[in-house]
Amino acid sequence: MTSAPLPLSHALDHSHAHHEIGFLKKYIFSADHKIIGIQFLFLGLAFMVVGGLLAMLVRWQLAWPTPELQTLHPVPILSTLLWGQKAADGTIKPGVMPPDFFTMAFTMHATIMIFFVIIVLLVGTFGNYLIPLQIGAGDMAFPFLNGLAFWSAVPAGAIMLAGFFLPGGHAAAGWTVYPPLSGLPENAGFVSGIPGNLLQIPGSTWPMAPIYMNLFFQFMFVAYMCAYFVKLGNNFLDIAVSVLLSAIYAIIMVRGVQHVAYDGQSCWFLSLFWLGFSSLMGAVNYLTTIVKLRCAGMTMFRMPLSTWSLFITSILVLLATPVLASTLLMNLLDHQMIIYAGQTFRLTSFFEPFGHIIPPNTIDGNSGGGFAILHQHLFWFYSHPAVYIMILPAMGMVSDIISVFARKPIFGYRPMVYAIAGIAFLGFIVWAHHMFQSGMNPTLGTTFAVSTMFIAVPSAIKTFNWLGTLWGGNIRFTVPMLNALAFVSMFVIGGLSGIYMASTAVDVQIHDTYFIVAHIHYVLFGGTMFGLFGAITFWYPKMFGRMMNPTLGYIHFYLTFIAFNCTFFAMHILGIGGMPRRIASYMEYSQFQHFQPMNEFISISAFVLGASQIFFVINFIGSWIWGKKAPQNPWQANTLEWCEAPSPPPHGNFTKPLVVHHGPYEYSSPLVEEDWLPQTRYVEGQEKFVPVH
Amino acid sequence: MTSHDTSRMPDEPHGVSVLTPHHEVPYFVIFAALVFLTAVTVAIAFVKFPSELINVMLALAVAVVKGSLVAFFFMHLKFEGKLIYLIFIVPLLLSILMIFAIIPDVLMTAHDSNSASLHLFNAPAIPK
Amino acid sequence: MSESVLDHGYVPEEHAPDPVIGHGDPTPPGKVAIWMFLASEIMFFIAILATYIILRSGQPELFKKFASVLSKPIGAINTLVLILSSLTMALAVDASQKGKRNKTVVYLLITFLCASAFMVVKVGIEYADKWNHHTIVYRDSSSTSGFSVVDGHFDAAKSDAATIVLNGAKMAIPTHGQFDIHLVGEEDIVKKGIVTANANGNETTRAEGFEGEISVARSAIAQDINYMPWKNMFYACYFTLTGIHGIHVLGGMVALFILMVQALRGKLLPAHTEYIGLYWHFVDLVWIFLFPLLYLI
Amino acid sequence: MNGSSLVRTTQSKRASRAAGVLFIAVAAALALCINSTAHAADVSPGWGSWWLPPNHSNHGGAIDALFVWIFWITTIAFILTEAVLVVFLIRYRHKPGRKAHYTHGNKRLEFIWTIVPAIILFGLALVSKFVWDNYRYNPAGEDPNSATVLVVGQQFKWNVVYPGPDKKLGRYLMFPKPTDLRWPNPAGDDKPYSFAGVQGPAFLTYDKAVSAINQYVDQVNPLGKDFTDPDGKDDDWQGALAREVVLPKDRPIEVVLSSKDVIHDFFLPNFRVKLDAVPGMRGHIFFTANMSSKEREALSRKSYTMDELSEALTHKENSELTISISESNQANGAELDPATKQWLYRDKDKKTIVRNARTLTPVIVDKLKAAGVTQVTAYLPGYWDLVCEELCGQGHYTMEAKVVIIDNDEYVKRFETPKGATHVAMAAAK
Ligand code: HEA
Ligand code: HEA
Ligand code: CUA
Ligand SMILES: [Cu+2]
Repeated sequence: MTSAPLPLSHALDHSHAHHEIGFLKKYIFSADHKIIGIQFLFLGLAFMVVGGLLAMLVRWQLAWPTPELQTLHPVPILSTLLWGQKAADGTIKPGVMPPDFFTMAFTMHATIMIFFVIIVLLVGTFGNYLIPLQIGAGDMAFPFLNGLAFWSAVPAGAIMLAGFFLPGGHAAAGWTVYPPLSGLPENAGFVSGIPGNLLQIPGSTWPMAPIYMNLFFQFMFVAYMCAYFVKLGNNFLDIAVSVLLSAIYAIIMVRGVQHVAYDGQSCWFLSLFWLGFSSLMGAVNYLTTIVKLRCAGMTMFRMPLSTWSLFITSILVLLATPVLASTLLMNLLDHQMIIYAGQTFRLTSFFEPFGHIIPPNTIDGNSGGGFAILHQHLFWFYSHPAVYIMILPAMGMVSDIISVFARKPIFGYRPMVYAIAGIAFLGFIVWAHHMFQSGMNPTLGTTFAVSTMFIAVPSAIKTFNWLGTLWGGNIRFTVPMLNALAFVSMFVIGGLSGIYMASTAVDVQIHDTYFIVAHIHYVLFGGTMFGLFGAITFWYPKMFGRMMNPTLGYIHFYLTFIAFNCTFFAMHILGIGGMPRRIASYMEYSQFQHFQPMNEFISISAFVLGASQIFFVINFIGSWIWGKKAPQNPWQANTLEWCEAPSPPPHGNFTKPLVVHHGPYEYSSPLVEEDWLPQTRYVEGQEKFVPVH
Repeated sequence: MTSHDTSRMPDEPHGVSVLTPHHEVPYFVIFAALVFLTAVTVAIAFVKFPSELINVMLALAVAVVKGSLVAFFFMHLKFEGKLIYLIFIVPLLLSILMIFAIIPDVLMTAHDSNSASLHLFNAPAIPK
Repeated sequence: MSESVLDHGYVPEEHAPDPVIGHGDPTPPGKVAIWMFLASEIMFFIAILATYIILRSGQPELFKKFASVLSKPIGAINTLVLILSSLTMALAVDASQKGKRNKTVVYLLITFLCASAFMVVKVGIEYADKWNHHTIVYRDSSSTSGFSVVDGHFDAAKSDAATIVLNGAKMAIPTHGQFDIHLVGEEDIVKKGIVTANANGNETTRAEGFEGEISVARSAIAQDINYMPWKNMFYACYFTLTGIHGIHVLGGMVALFILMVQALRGKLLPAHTEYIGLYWHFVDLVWIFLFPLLYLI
Repeated sequence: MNGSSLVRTTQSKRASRAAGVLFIAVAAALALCINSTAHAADVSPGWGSWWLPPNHSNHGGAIDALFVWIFWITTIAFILTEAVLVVFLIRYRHKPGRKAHYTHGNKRLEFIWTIVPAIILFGLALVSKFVWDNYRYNPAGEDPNSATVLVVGQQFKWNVVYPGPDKKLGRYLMFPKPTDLRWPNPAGDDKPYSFAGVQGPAFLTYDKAVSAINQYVDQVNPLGKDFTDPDGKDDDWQGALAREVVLPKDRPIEVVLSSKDVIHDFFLPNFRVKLDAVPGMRGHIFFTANMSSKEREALSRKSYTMDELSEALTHKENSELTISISESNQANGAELDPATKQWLYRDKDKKTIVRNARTLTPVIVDKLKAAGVTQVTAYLPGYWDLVCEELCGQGHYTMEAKVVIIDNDEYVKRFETPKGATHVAMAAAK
């Protein structure tokens, strides 16, 4: 594709364009898995602030749910900014949070936390960063595709954020988007847009800010492709063509999106399609890389557990995400209203039955005939495997961290691998445990209860193997280790509360109460988030070439750990008492009013929890600038990324071809004097000790 | 492996590309079989069997045969290793599982939904 | 020593090939990737197909009635077209692997043309036919109940701003029982309103029925609905399934086009052709299942 | 060993104390939890503390028992794992010069900790199945004597229909379509019925028909009743919108559940009953209540001194504390209003302070005190909450209803006696 260079472009090439493009391709449109991993890391952390602040709003409302209470404790900033009432003297009186805002807040809190924080951080960041490094590959199997995965996750985020600006507000049907609620066209009005701007489609409700944001990120999507296909940087013409192409694509795309996503709920659906594509590309890439690009001697059973768990997670992503895509597609179709021959009605009604009524008393004009809980089946067919997508990589990384800092081989490496596989397999056949009370066939309930109970068995194997790893160890309490230990202890609490719900009969009482909310956060925050904090602090030196500040790390850890337990443990009690989740005010029910003080306590703890994250942010950014230079292997770990790659690893990762001689966890081996033995180091007589993998 | 050459086709994996072995397949015979089976399945659709289930089963059976022909010969599945089989069998099993798990639910609720109003000109038998 | 299918056993270091691709498994990465992609495509289609199967098993009569409205011959022709395209695709892969440029181009071209033909038939004939197929309920003084329902095809030439002309059947709306415009099909009207066979097999004509050209004053229309996704559950499924399949065909056409252009420029891409081929056969395979499920049963 | 110095700086003395701090932290966290919420533990009578709300249904006992079983199993598992963790952390903390024990695992241990949880969980699953079946496939379902009610969820209220003396429900949730020639006539016959100026929505253009249907549903037939169904003729549905759910005590109850718009969830925390109300489906749940509202009132009925009363009213859960005034309070200044035959308290100016069965407020209490009343009997009203547990829109949190359990005789009299017959019975009683 080399065109005859024009003199001008030739000149450009040598003056500044070359360097400029070099930077672009190196840090922005990079196809290097490490840069992409770090890009995902920033994306996830940025969204975590958004999701966390939404959680703070949720907690604020729940602490002081009635207008009287909330006037005493008005929400900072928003109470005047959004809900303030102008008094006669011109001052603005703070208002209270409307219930629909609350509904939106927890819906978006969960959506952002799950799809844009946890999945992005676990699978996007660590999947990308660790896999090639840990298997001794130079990069992913398809580096270009890998970058594409990132550049389609970003527009997904942009569309998701756009929903906040739409007149009807963002999606407010819970993160589980159960139809018919999610299909209600209540905020799907055909409001005419702001005229006088080329980009604004007449009839679209989008204000300009999200349009610009979306335009920019859609532009980047094609610009990325151009950077590789049109060979951005070779000459002026190519740059011009690329820019033009990207701009045209961006305008067409944003206009299309504006048409389909006229309200928050449709933005929600559309954004998740995009993200689904991104996950899929990622998963295909990870799997192929692991199957195909392991270095010499790196057998499957010599891979670190992080890589193993990411491998199996990718299988889950590969097979579960498309199901979410199709159910969201049908949901989106149901959600569209259409005008035909002067008659307004719903486009399809996959999930709305005959004689369905749009509240309060409107018939929806479509035929009906759908099946409301079908969506639940399909949604949970994805989302239950998804909750394991959200914990397995953390489990893998925690295994690595624990083994490193206990200076001991992981206890029962193979059972650990089989347990991951077992969880993944069972994860596919338990989905209906979210639907015990949904009106589905009660016999089906029993079937799913049995499979759900059994998923605790591989989880137990993992838990006990972690304990086994600690047994007889030489434990170093570093920041990553503390976070990993918190993972183990908190996951046990979260997992055990799962057993209550797994029992169909007990679930009758606690389904959709705060008990579930407690469970969610013990596994997702107590489990995954601590795992992530551990992983980030563990691999930070490798990623950025700097050590993190341990003091700040300890402060962050202790504060988070205490505040976390104060926040979420009490929720079990509320749940057993019957307090419903997703409820703007429990004060409506006389029998839940006495929960107010406990809720207040929970909220204050939650604010402490939120504020503790500031230490993490300071540490993260500060260490990047001021941190001590990290050596290649600060933790004296065995795996390839520590032993063979400098910190940070160069493009192409390793400087020489690698040969692996044994498993990743040979700590305190009697064969060598030190308590660690890199995977690449061959020791005479190792066959006698190292299990034959 | 360590050097990174950006001039490569971007979607090409790192490392040497392995040439695919080439297979002799009687493509035209397979094609003829597919055409024949299409004719058969259309013909069957016009036949009235005592039970409709027979129609459905036959149509699906023919589709499975046709699908296998395409997969095994056109898609060269016949010549692939275990890995490829593993990759496509898992989703097939999962999909069967999915359908079988949801069907009892529908059967339970079918008599509950107002689908009975299909009997257009009779009073509908809507459950209470 | 090999414990799992994925496990290839120990590679002694001195024999370690460099760079190691797949540890003994000869499948190239691209093929592994494309098959994984297809695996996820299976899950994508199966979820919607499952919806179809499940909704169908809940209301079999409705689905059967409206499936019979689809034209079996056209569906069969489309099936053959896709099968032909699959054949030429396989041949194109073969030719490309053997390095035969001209053959590759020709086969790719035929494949591309077949795909275009498929889309033309699908959209231009079938979808257009459904778009023009209306069911209308309107006030009709000639009807015993004062209202008639007509089901037929829109005649654009004869219709104008004041009247709609349809070629089809009409009947009076019964005053008793449930009537639902979404659930009524041509078959019902013909059976109930036009002609029915008595026990002896003789045909008896009903007075209120009419078959032929019907013109309806637009002002008299109570509801007008065409055979699009909003007609009923069957058509919602039909359009969603065939629509998604159609999008896959279009995507395949783009890829075929690029391959063709590259081959024309003398750049044969045997591996890429094979992967696109796999995708293309998969699209064909999906249709092989959609055809009986939507048209035949 | 290039990195060892770094390891040392990141986990020095301070770090070796970490384990201790960690567990002090847990203890502190839990202690804080307990402290702050201690007073929430002492809630209204019969509520227990930090535990399941009291159960008043026959099948609920088994659920509670299973809950307790799981509670102990998980608590023991929890304590064991966390204790082992703590012990290991302390015991095997880093000591310079020590090398960790080198092992890759132990097959026998691995086997034990796979099989033991598996057995426990299998047992749980089995018990769970029996308890579940006893609830969902309750034999009460076949009991011809069971009291059936139809509960229809709607944003944001619960509608209750009683089947009347024939104990058979009519057909509901059938709404007019724009092509219907006739409006369903609420009189139940075939006579023409005019609404919005027409005989049926088909006479209107589509959009007008839709809005006419909306009005019709709103004003005439909110539950989409099929007026022609003979079973439904005697249904008590007119007052169905957002009313109390009244159910009999000690008699099998069948709740038929459905919804008009979105998914709701019918949850009776005190009866261990929960099921989604799904549009297009009919859910069936069976249970037997074993406490009536009267009995619940009696449980909470207490005599208060005025100071106790003021104190009690500061608790949120007592916000509905209701006064009971009767003859026995006469000594205390209660009077009988000759006009209404109601017991009440009056102040010095003969103005009424409070009548029997009214909710108490601090203002009333102050007035009573001023009037010289020293002892008052009060109780909490004996209804239970019906909670909507499924997110159903912005007003989800307001979607409550009251559940009242009455004795079966009374229930039969109120809901299962033909209307005429009640009059006859009442006349006879006079
Ligand atoms: C990372 C995420 C994650 C993980 C890992 C889990 C793990 C488990 N979950 Fe959880 N779950 C969620 C995230 C997760 N869940 C979310 C987000 C929801 C709510 C969705 C919504 O509605 O919004 C939910 C909801 C949910 C429900 C539905 C509740 C309801 O709505 O009514 C159920 C019911 O069965 C359930 C069960 C389980 C079980 C049995 C496990 C098991 O895997 C746990 C196994 C682990 C252990 C048991 C601990 C370790 C073992 C031992 C120490 C051995 C000894 C133990 C015994 C002998 C018992 N979960
Ligand atoms: C990974 C998933 C995840 C995470 C991490 C969290 C984190 C938190 N969640 Fe979330 N939550 C869910 C997933 C998650 N949640 C899900 C799936 C639901 C169900 C939703 C549904 O029903 O649909 C839910 C629902 C949910 C509810 C129930 C709402 C309801 O049903 O009524 C509540 C209420 O307390 C809550 C609270 C919190 C809090 C206080 C945090 C805190 O841990 C957050 C702390 C983090 C931060 C605050 C971010 C960091 C901030 C900064 C660095 C900036 C500085 C901040 C301040 C100055 C305050 N969550
Ligand atoms: Cu109804 Cu929540
Ligand atoms: Cu689950």
